[in-house]
Amino acid sequence: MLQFILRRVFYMIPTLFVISLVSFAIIQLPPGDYLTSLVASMAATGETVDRAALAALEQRYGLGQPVYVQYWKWISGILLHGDFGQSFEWNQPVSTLLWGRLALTFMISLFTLFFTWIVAFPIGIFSAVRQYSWGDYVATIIGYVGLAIPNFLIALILMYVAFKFFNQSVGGLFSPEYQDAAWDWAKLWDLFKHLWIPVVIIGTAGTAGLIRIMRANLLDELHKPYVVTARAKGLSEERLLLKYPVRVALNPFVSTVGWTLPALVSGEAIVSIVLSLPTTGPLLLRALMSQDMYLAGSFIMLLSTLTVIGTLLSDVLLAWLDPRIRLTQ
Amino acid sequence: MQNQFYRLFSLMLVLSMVLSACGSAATPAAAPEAAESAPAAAEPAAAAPAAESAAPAQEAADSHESPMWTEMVAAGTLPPLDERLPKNPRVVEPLESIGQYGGTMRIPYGGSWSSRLYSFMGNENLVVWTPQWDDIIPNVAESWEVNEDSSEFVFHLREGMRWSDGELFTADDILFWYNDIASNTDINPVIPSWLIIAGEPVVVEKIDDYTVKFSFAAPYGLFLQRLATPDASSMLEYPEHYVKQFHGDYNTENLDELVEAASQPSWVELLQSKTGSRDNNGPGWTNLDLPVLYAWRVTEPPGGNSTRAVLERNPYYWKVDTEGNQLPYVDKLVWDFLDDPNVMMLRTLNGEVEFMNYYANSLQNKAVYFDAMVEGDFRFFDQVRDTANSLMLHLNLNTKNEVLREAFQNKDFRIALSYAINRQEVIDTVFVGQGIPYQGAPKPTSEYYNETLATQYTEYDVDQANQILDGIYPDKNADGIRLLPSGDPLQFDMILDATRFPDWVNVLELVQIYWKAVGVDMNIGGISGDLLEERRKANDYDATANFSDGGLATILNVGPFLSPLGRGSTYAPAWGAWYDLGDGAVEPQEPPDDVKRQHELYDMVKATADLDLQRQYMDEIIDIAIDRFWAIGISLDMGQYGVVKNNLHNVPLSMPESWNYPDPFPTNTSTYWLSQ
Amino acid sequence: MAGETLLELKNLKTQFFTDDGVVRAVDGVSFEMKRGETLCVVGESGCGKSVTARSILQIVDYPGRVVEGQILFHRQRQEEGKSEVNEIIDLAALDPRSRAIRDVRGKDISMIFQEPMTSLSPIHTIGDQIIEAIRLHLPVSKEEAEARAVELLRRVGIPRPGDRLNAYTFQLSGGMRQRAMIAMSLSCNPSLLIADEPTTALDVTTQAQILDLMRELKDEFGMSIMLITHDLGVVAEMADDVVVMYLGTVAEKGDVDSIFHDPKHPYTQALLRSIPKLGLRAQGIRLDSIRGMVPDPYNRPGGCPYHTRCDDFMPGLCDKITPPPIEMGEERLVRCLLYGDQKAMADQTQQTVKVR
Amino acid sequence: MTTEVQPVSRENKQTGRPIEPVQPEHALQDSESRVYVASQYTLMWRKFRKHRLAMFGGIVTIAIYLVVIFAEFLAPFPSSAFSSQYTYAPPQPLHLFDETPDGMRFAPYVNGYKVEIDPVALRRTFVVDPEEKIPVSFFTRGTPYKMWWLFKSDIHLVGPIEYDADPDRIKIPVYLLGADRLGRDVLSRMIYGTRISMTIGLVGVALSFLLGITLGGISGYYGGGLDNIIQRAIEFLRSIPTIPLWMGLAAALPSSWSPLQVFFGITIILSLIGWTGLARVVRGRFLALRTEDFVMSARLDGNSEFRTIMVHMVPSFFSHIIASLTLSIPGMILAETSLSFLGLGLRSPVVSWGVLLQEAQNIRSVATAPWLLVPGLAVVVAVLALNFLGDGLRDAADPYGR
Repeated sequence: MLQFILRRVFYMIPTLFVISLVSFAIIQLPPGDYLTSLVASMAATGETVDRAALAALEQRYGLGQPVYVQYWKWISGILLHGDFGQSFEWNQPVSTLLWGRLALTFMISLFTLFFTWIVAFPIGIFSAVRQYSWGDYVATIIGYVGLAIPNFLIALILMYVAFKFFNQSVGGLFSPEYQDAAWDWAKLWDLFKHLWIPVVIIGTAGTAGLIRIMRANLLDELHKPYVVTARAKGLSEERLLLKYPVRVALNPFVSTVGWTLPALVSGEAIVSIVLSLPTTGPLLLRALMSQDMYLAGSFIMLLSTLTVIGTLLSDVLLAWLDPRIRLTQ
Repeated sequence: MQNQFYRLFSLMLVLSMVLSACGSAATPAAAPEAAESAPAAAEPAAAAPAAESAAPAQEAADSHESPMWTEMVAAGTLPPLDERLPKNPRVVEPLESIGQYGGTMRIPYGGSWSSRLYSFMGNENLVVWTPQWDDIIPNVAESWEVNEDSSEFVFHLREGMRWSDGELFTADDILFWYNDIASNTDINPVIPSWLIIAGEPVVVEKIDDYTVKFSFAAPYGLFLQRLATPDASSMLEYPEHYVKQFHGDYNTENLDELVEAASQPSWVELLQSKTGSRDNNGPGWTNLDLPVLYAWRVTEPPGGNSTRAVLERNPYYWKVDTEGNQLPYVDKLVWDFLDDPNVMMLRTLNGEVEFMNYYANSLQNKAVYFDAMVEGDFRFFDQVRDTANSLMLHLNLNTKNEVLREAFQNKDFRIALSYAINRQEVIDTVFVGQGIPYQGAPKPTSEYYNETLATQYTEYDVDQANQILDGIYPDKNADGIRLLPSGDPLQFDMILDATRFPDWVNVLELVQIYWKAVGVDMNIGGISGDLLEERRKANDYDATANFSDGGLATILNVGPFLSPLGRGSTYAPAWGAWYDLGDGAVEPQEPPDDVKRQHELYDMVKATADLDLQRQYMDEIIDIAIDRFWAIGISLDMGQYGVVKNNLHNVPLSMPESWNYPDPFPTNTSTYWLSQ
Repeated sequence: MAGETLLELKNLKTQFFTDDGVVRAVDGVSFEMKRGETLCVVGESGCGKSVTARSILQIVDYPGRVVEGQILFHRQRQEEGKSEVNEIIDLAALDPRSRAIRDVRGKDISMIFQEPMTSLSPIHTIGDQIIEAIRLHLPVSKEEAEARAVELLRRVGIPRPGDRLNAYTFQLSGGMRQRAMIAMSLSCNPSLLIADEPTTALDVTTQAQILDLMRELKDEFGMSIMLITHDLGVVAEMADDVVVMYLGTVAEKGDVDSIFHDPKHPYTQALLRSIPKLGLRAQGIRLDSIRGMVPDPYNRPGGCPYHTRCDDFMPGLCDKITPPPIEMGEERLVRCLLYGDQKAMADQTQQTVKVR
Repeated sequence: MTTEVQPVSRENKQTGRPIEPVQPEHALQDSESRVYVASQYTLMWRKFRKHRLAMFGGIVTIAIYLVVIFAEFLAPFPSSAFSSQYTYAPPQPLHLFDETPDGMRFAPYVNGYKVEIDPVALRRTFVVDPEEKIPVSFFTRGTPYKMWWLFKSDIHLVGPIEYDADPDRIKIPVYLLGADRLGRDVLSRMIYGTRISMTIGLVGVALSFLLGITLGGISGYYGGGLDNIIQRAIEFLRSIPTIPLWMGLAAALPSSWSPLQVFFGITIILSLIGWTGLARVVRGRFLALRTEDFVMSARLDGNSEFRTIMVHMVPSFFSHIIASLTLSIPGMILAETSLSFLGLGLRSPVVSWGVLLQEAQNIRSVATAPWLLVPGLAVVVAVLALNFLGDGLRDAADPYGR
């Protein structure tokens, strides 16, 4: 087991190296650099851009250097000092920005993950057990509708509904009156009132995939001889279902958790933009738009690394859950 | 306007001398009615409040400040009001009423944080615009003198005026900014161009603690105007006593430690991370320790991790209302960062926003606000934009494509394209019937309004367009597209920043139809702003749709429609670059003589302080522009709107909107107040 | 005790309701089992022998279900403080999900299956699964159950049973797995063990061991065994009585000797012909196989289901009349029109001669 | 996504049972084999038919692609035809019967509008004018078009009887689904948008298919080092967050490209990211098949590797691939709308669902012109239909399924 983990960690090193290269390459792909973007956005507000100011900015950001020098500066900073560089736009160390936003992103992602499971599990089990019944169809449609509606649209509509019919303050995570308040139940309730919209939106987009996996896995297991054995033992259907096929079907399911996280983060980005949530998504998008390269690059790097680690974790989890993998490795 | 300004200005000189003799505060207070009326009226209007404010300032100090401070003063943690105010505070006459202290203004922002905050409250320059944008009035400087040929400017600062940390603001702060920041090549490689005339940078001298002199190598007639624009704001953003500790020339004791502690590469970066705002995209706003001169100071900085910024009143703010009450009225500003205009809109509709003037105020949205006015308890105000047109179509006369260049440089070709546009239909379709057919020209309310320039070739006349084009490119291909002499169809891309201005695409989609009808094939190239900027710098485009600032402040912004100079003149970027390198990107080309003449004339406008001469030169520039017919306009821009809550007072019903007039600051945002 | 009736199947019909039609997998099967005997159910694939076995426990997979008939199970129950109580339960009448049938499953009647690999959960330990079976039906503590599981494993011949409790199926060999299966099935002293092709997936040596084990255990636990198989060799070795099934019906039944030595039904005869025997080749005799194929279950032939393949097919009769069960002496029964009258009897004798 | 990774289901496969119809008793039985007359595809069809949602999805999908093919005929107006008078006009209900002197007759019409401009609220107000009836007809003449860029025609499924030949303007208002902010017909634009959005899905999937099958095949067939490299590449590609990847690639498209080229560029981007899923499926199948006897015998027969793969291996899981492809089309459609939302995708004047949604993606539309969101409904229907179809195909294609 330990050897298995070590080997996987070893595999991560080249992957991460390539990821760092590609992260940096991606942010270099669009024409121009942060300065171009800054000038463009200044020009869009009618601002005159002085040559002096430009010269000062160019010197300040060191954008004139060749790409490989910039890359080296960045990657060596990360490796040697844990320094992800400075965000041009926010004038803050990238790491400050990253960690600050990650907490909330994780919170939303976790909630979403739970929500997805809560929805996808029963529907997946139900539609496998009652394959081709009307219940299966209804549950499947419900599970898939979330996937089918573009996230930004559903976010917008829900937001309008919250405003129009519930008179709820939209956007952000707190109503203005709770923004400054100390943590108490009312504030927590207020947070949940805001949180359910993104969680439901991002969550429903993911349920379809999980339902499909759960259903297919379970269908595979449901008619396996060991289920008949268990039934012949005298186990009740419910207990039997949960203890045997569902439990076995969970294993491939667990291996998808690692892949789910980046998908959540991506889905979260669009929804968070629409809902103005202080998560990583909008920050990343903004950094990409404004070509705030160290911020954007570090962000991509970090998210990719998390994905790689997530995959590793889910593999480890899978090994832990499934004796066949654990004991034959 | 210029005449008015000149007369008013001389009057102010006299006035300020009189008033400073009294030892009391007064400025020509800028009530909107007052400025509309004859200049003579300014004197009583200004004098009256000044006299009033002088008397109660001493005894009733308690009642003239926010209750927030009264307590602290009583507790001894804050000096009394008269010690905090300068001897001669700036007196601002509120638009409607004397306000009550207190309340929080919630203002949404999206995009660049500092730029919105800045235009709300940060433009505290030596001089400022009047609310109507028709004059320049004292601000940080209580008065000034200009020499005969407008090459020397002496500013008198307010004695006893303080930074927000209680330190005195003096001439040394300005000198520190000029000598140690603006002229320090480590920090700023080049001195800003608005400080350079005839190739020579300004010389700044300290006459005494409260007097500074700016001397130029040649006359600089537009200096005061420049001084009122955001360009000049950085001058007052470097409190010497605070910034010195980060400056290599001053701090020889513990600078290395500070640099080390902040893990910055050198003191330059350290200093830059603590100061600066718009001029160098600096983070001064986020530095809670940086003393400021603004009405509010940051107490909760914006940043990646916060979706809002909170500002609270500055105890040392140096302005009072006509009753001597220290401004601002509003305790707190809360700026919520809302990345999506829809959220901003919903919050506004819900009445959760006190003031909203951009980002979510498109014409299309107005109907929705209109329907929610009662429920949301808000009202509208008009924004009169500084634009000369709703959208300018710039055919690049300097394009690298030779065949197209020949076509575009042919004025008749441009005239034909202008005739081919059904402007009224565009107005009806895209602008809900608001506006009139218009070319790129000063607005009717501008003193430089010129009917010929504004309306020439605006008729919708397909026959005439075809007639002209038949004379130039008679042959057409099977699709009805005219053929160039090379045999290629007459085809070009019009690029624009489709991400920021999706509405422009609508106009172009119609124009595309009109032009196709006369055999000209225009493709719409909707690209990102960054790419547009890259291609603009490389002069790598055939045509573009662009802004046209200068419809009101024409004299500050002739590039977009009068003469190729500056970055707005994308119809002839290479000729523009010949005059002024701008950002130095586009390769300059020698322009024709009449363009050179325009450049010469504009230099003369800038140099002279003689308003009649300025007018005369400008008229000649306009005459050449009429003859040249640089670019094709669509319609007169009827402006935008803003939204304010009904309980927010002293917000004018109408205000200009421009980069040069950083709205709404000149309308005296410190006098806005909230009734409970 | 022996000789008493344990289980009676009366006209059992189990059908699968698919979209393509109804498959009559078990179509009127009747037979009975005695306490302590070993009954072998033989037949080709698809003849309904497995479904019959599963019908007894009501564990037929969806969309199949028992539609008709009775499964009378004579249960002896040792109730507390009282003497043995005999009761007769009609298993066919019980709801497949009911508590009542679940009490029978694994306790009174238990079952083992063909593939020991897949018939045990791959991700639960052997011990877990056996203990679960024990605790499901017996009021014992976890420790007691564990002790019993170890005892059972030892009894079925698994070395180091204590350790094996924590083993997973994939860590055991095929024979060991089947032993574990058997241990599990014995956990509650069932009166009937249904073994559905228990040795098919095993190699010959292991097969023999498992069969030996079953025989031993049968006597030791005093239970009956219903052995489902297509292997006539196994039948010969194990059976007391034999039921031959064809396409959901009982073609013939009788004690093992009479079936082997005096098969009546042409199908039984054909089956017996297809057994490879040592030395057959040397005698220049080719191994027979049954002509044709099992008909499409959706289109069962009318009349005698076997007539499409039968060498003794009587046109106009066999394809018209469904043969009734014909008593051929004590405990002996055949469903074939050949035995409806004298003529048929005569022909049958000829047939037998031909085989020999 | 990963249903193919089921180590447990291998036992079933190793029994090498032929495909059989539903007959559960076999699931546990013997290894004797029987041959059924029904071909694989007949069996698949039988199974597929049982999945009613999939049948429904299939029908809807076919209908959608018919719209793609006959867009010009189905759309009452050209997609770019605008009207200066009818901006944001609400939908006009189609009345099929009209009161005539002879009683109720089949005479379809829509009511006209009285239009006024509200200069303060900056909008037009539309009041239905019950007097004004605009006669509408089916299979009527309208704006001329060139079907499939080949045949000239001017017959439209539905449209006003009177029409104006000007292809750029809508003179007679028949807005069955309302008008957008330039007075363009939402119905027509949605129909033309179907063409672009659904084609993007197909083209993108075709590319993913090529990449996925080649790389997945190589990975699964050869295994070893190559497999390891490709698997690392897939893992790597999947670990890069989608949005930055989109943004970087979309921004890197040459600026001089025409909208059509951008369209293909974006499709390529989508498929560059989308192939990994398919590659994993293909690899899994190859791994499973590699050891099968029939592949071994094909190789022993002296078939070239290419032939072995193409003739013997690919057909055996072709239906499975079709199902996977069907399932990946909706992803492409959704990705296209997301790209448009981010301002990176197709742009007006190209008409796609994403472009239409982007234009409708504001409170203004939701509050006062909800009919602009109808293209969103089209996306939902298409995505659901394709998902169900794909699910059904996959259920049917799995020879070991029930």
